[in-house]
Amino acid sequence: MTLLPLYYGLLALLVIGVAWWTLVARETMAAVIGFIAYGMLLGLVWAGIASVDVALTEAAIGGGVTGVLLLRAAARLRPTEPAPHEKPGLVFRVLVGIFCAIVTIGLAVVVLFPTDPAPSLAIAAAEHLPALELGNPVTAVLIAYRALDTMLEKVVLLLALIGVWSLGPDRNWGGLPGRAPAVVTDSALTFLAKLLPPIGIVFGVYLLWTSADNPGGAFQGGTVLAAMWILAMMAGLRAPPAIGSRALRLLLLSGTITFIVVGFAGFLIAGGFLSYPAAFPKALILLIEIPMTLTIAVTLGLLVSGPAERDKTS
Amino acid sequence: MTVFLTLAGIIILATVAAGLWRILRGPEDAERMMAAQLLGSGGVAVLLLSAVISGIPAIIDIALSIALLAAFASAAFVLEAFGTRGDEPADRP
Amino acid sequence: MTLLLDAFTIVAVSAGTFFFVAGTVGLLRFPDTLSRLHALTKADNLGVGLIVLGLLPQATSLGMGIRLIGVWLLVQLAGATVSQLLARAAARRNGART
Amino acid sequence: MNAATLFGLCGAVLVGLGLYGIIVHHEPIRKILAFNLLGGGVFVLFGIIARRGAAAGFGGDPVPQALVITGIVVAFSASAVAVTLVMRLFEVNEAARREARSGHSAEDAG
Repeated sequence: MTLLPLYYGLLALLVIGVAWWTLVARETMAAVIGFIAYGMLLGLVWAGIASVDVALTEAAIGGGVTGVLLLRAAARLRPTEPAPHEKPGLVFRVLVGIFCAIVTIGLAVVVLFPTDPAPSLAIAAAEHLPALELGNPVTAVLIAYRALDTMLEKVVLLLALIGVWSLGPDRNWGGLPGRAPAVVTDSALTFLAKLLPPIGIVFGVYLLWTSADNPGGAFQGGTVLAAMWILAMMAGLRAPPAIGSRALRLLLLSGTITFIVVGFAGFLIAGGFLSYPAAFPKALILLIEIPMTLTIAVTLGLLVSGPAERDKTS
Repeated sequence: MTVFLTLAGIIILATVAAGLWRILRGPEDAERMMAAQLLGSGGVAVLLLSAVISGIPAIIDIALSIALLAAFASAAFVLEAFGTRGDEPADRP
Repeated sequence: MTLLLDAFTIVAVSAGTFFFVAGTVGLLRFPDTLSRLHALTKADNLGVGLIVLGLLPQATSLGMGIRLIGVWLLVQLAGATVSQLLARAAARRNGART
Repeated sequence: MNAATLFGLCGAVLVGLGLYGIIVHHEPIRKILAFNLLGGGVFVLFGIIARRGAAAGFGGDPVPQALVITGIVVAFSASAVAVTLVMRLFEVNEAARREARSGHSAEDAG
């Protein structure tokens, strides 16, 4: 006898319940708190289907960084939150409900009647792991087999950051992102803001280091580092960098630049763009992953901080 | 042993669900944020159990990650919703 | 020996589960915000603590045991501080309102 | 029913809920929230594909998992741009409203 199906059923119902609550909550802040709970529950779901790498990402980004991004927005909009708009008419809502139900049923049919045998690249991915000196296939896909995608994703992050920065008022260009940090008078809060970052930094570095053979990686580690940096900035323990700073921009670019340099070096030492030499793949992978983690951490932190809203002097 | 640990996981998840339902209703946002904290510790407990049940020790790392980010989100919540700033009046609602 | 360790696991995990249940019952039954939060924090700290204690004998490697203890330390420190912060925030709001 | 099918159905429901929220909600910030709910559901569906492709001793096919990790980060950066846009719009509207109001009553423009 096994009780696991009961556990999974309960978890699935709980996720749906929290998602529903997030949807119908009257206040935005309450909905955001529901969303943070949703992100953590998805972490449990991913653990249930044995995708630990994804569970780490989802818990860190869904519950953590996206949650805080929305939390800040909700807190800023709240003092002037308009009276609830009149809801769209009942007929409209019923029609939309029917449409969404059809989409759900369609997806459910796909889930219930999948193709057999299931398509899988797992064996192909496993084949070259020894040559890369890696044990974690997800890391291998991200950093070796599909390295080009990962590199371009760094570019997407940069484009998003440029988008966020461009939305600031002209007069503050090059200044400090976000508003002045909160004046912390609560000793417990200061304690927490000083306690968490050292733990988080160790954990983030550990996630990067362990990712060669165990779940973890640059995204997960970078996100944890970003969260700790955001906390320190929010509590006023660290001033955010001016977005015009040259050192900052170099840091933002370092991940992509290393990727491109190693990529072109591949032509000379291994016979193709972004291919790794058989002799020392692991050293090169680490060489790419360390600046990549830093870039991810800094970019995510700045994405949450928002556009420049203060002068460099303030 | 596996069955026992699974049962413990189910009971914890069920109580967390009951607690979530109560807290999310509010009325205070701080109380609602407590729901995330409750889910954080309940989730940590369930994940630790499932790390042993499934024999995947890496699941403990998810528990660490959730514990860390739940605390981060709560701290951010208190700072954003209740913190006073230099550039605005202190009596924010 | 294995039997003894298993018995220890069962006792400690049961106790941890009990604290989660008790905390939630308190949460559902207590009348005001602060006593509800009080009930909750007990569940947090004791529940997770006892479950970690119970799972330690089941750890398959030293690293697993160390990480289990790490989780426990983090939940103790961060959980307790966060509970206090949130309770204080709730109390401040209530005070301001009445 | 195994875990993969169960969570697959859960993902399908999440997609439906998120879609409903995106269409019906009025406030932009709630639409962004619903977009993220929807995203969570889509990612879980990917996870089911990965889980079904478990082979070679791995818990799942690593390729969809890597796709999801990339997807989560991209969804976050899209949300960040959207949130910033909403905030900016809100500030510009507020400033315009304040100006209109002070234009009516007095001349101390702020």
